[in-house]
Amino acid sequence: MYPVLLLTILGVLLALAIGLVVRYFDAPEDAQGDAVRSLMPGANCGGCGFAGCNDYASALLRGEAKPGACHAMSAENLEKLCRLLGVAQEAVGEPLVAVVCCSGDDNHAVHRAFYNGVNDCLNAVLVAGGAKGCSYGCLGLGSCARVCPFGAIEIRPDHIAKIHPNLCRGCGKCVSICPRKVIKLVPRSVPVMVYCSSPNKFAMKKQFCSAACIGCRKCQKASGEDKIFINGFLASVNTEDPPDASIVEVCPAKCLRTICPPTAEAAESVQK
Amino acid sequence: MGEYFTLIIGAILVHNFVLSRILGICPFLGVSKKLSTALGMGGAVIFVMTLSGAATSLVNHLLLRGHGLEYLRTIVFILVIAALVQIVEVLLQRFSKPLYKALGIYLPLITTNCAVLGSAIICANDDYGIMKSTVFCGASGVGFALALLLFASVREKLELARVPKCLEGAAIALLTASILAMAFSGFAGLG
Amino acid sequence: MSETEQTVRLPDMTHLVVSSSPHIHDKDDVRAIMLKVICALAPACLASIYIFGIRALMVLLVCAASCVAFEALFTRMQGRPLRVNDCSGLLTGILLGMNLPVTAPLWLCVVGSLAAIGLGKMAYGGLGYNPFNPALVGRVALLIAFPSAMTTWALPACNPLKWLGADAATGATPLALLESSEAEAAAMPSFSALFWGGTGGSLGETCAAALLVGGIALVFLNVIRWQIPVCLLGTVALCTGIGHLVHPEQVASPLLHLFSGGLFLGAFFMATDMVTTPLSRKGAVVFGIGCGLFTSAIRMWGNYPEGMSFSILIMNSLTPLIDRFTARRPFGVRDARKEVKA
Amino acid sequence: MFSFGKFYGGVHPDDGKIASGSAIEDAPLVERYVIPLRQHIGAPASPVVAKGDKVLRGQLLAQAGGFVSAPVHSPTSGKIVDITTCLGPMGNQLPAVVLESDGEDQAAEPMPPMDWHNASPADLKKRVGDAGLVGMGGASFPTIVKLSPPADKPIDTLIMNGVECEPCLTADHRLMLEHPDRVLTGAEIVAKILGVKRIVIGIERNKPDAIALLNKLIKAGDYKGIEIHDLPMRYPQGAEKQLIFAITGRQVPSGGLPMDVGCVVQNVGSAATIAEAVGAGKPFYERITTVVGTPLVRSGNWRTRVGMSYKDAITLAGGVKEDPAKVISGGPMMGFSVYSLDIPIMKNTSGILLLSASELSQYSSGACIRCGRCNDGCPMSLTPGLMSVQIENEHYDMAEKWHVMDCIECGCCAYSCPAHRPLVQHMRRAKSVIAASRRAAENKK
Repeated sequence: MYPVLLLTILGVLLALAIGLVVRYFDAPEDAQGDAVRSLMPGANCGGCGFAGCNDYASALLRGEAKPGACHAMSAENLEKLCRLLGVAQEAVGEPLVAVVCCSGDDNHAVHRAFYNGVNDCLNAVLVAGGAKGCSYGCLGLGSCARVCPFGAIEIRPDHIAKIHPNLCRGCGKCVSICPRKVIKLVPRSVPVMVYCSSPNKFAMKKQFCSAACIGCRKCQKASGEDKIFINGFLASVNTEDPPDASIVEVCPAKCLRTICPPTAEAAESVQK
Repeated sequence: MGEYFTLIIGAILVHNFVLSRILGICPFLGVSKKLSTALGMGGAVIFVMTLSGAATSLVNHLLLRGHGLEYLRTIVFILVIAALVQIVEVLLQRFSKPLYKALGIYLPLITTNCAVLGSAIICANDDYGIMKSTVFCGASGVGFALALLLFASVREKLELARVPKCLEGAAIALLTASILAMAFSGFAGLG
Repeated sequence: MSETEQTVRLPDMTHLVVSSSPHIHDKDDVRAIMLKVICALAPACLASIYIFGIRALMVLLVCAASCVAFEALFTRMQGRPLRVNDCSGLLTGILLGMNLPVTAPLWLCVVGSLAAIGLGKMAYGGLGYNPFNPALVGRVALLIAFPSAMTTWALPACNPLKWLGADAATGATPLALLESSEAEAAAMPSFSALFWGGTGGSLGETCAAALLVGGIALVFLNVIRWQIPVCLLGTVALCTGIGHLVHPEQVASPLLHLFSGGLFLGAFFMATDMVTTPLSRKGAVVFGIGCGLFTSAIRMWGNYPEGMSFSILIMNSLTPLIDRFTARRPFGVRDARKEVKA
Repeated sequence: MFSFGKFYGGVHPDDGKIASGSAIEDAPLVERYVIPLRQHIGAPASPVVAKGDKVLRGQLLAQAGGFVSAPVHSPTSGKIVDITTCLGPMGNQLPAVVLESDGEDQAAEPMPPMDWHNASPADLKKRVGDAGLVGMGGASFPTIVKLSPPADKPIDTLIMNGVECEPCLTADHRLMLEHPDRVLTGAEIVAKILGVKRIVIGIERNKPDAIALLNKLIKAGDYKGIEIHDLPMRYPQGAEKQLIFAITGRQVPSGGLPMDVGCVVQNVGSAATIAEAVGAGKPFYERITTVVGTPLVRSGNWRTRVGMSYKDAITLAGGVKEDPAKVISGGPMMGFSVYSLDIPIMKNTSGILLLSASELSQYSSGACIRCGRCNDGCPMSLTPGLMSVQIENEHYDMAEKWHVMDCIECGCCAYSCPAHRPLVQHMRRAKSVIAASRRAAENKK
């Protein structure tokens, strides 16, 4: 009997002590903040313009940011977030995808010199501006792949970055790190892109890369003035009013290509 | 004086709780990624251990021993320590938000930290007085903090190492801890 | 004009290398540094082979070969480029061999190499990333796992003291003799025996003279920093000296401590391993003093007769902290300490 | 610690000054000059000529595009065939004027010669600006900016940099030997502009002939108050901050400029050009360039016009005996390796260096073995090895705390690194990333 009594009394006493401390010293809880934070994707990609998910969540709570700035958040979580914050769900911009606008892999592009140094694009551009012939081409040393929070970028063995559209969430981290500025963010609805970023003259381009856009205007003639722009020797797709995917066949340089490989869904719709 | 000196050296170096007695490994591995959190955790452990050492030996001497209830020791000690940690947690949350955040889930872990309970039981087993128990537990806490500090500084360096994929994370941490434990075994006989 | 132009040969620009400055380089590389250390160890190796006979060579060879083999194996397993030719694995093997008794079974050498290279080095990603001295990891692992094999000392087969015309030597190491309760002054080897290597012990423990020659050579070759050995030896001498003055019957004279038990091997070749010791010279001083303190403490009060390897490992673990608190003040910066700590 | 000629760190590379015995030769005219409009730090110069214009030697091609900028003059007479861009030594595209020489080398009306003893400092300064002077040591900072210290930063010492610690280069050495009068006069003009009494010329001891010659001239009594300091041979003795410390014992504060400690440093080449600009009214369109390297048939020093391509310069040197493995604009420690010979010689091109395959050193991605040699070599007392590991792991904040921004990219660390790590490249990357993030932070404000 005595041991039971002792344990009970001890338990009650300690519980009382805890209760008292909590009563007098407890810190206010932050339920909404925790809930908002739990909805964040946690990739800390910085695509929202804030320093990581936590920072964005704090900005949301302070009312300084709007839901929808985060591209990596799933639609379901976004809806929850809007409900939580008590704001009407705004029309969120169309999902984006990043595209490496360069076709200059080792089979097509010329290297001007052997680069000896740190294997990273950011380092390579510091040495004579990078050893790849075309100064607008992808260096293929993988700064973007290392920075991608979603593992969507593959560095091909022939030294060019390839973004897998189904993994990319359009956070834009690769866009800001790329020293050659060859990665562009485009709406997912755009079916084709010009895989070349060099505004150089025809002769100079051909000297360095056999897959460069030569500004032949065939695509523009085939699709119309407003769907494809030609700027000097470089064609670019009008992302607001893009041409459809069949246009790729007219490009003689094969640098106008589709972004997404035909997905299962698209294949199904074709079958129907 | 000499007795206490031996006790303290013994608890810190020779029978270091983490590296020699292998107690309290969870927080040791969990909170040792950064030096700053390791320092905070070390401080918290020293505090909790000293406090619980005093409290449990008090309970041991006043409540249990006189009444032939030594067999209740483990459960009573757990009760006392759990309550103590709860109180510390609440106080920390109130008075030191950054430390509370840094410790995160590890503070409740101290509750079930075998190092805390272990030190209390060692004191009871070896029949230490209240003063001696408090000193012993405090020194054990210091030993824990020291191991944590050393380990954290090594792990900060490991962050930059190219550890093979299969050993990343806890594996390499345990390997490092084992080497550290081997090094500490050299102190055998010192205290 | 056109004639001269034809004779002028312009460089072929298609095979140029571009790299960051500087474009010239000091001749020393990692391999050269490791080879220098190995060469500095050579006198001690030769001395131990002379003292202990051909089996010492066997131990050294097995350790060296298995360390190199394990390094190659683990590098392969990790799918990284093979860098065995930087000779760091070879050096680890020789150092490990120097830390073993001549009677060590050969399988023990292989196990020690596995611990040294596998646990101490390759688990962290290889040379440059290991926080602990690999050879010492191997030695301490063996010491704990196989204490009897590691502390069975053979009598020197060939005693250099013979041709020095001195007394014969003893089997057990002088420090082990000290630890044993019946340590008598009569059983203790003479100072010259310690210095020239007439005592029992592991391969690198006996001939202090050869180690000293190698160590000093390393200092002059600018391979190691003099701060570490000097501070280490100084601290040990000081601590054991004070101990000897206070308790002459318990603590042996500092000279005996200095020239026995691999203190020289540790001070010149193990505690100076670049990878695992502090970067700055100030840090090296702290490191040396710390090693000295721990070594003296273990020797004077601990169970183990020898504290060198333990203390170096402990100081290895302190190295990141020492680096942090001995950061240098950059040129033109008023108080760097505060900023770096912050 | 404060004795003369000592600075922390430094290395002793082979000096390789094989061209130090070759006298300066005038480079013959070539057919085509490509004159970059940004040969300096700051805003590009804006062209005042148009395609098709005929220009004369020394005629203004482009005027300064701001305060931190410098005008550009025509190197010879001829016709402007294009205004376009050209490749610079750092691999960047620079705006440029292409000039086709008519072979007559007709001089334009020079600026009126001035007697510097009587001219006012303001006029002298204006002349220095008009002549398009930029620092000839490498950084190519417009000289006029250096000569306009703010009023709250009094200058008491003018240091002339004749150290030329960069291995292989001999342009300044030859200049001091062949035109010591211009160097000394230029120094006095600069001192007059700045109102400075103390002039010190720092020369490394591997040029005893130049030291003796200048000392003789000073002793002869024409140039009063100029001191010569012979400095021990150690790279980077000629780096601005190290030179100031070696001569005056003052430490330029972190992130500061020499004027913060009352010093102005000028290259001896700049001094000679200033002397000509003032005394003869000749604008800055030619300089002395060392073309050197074992693959060359004949290394030497040439007085080259700005805009001459590297190809022409190598032709001057008789072409190559073997194919080089590296072509470097500048010296081996701080120069930029280039991949094209179409790059023009600019106002700051002190040398063109060719390295053969056997002299080539390769960088590797091996781990830092923490030997501490980079620490010992760093003249700024940084810890390049630790920083490079942090930078590899993109911990730029740590690198910043360790003062990576104070790195002068002298190359001592990478030179002495036994693991052949590309330390300077790591530092440059960290500096560019940190500078970009600082700019971004400022823009946010």
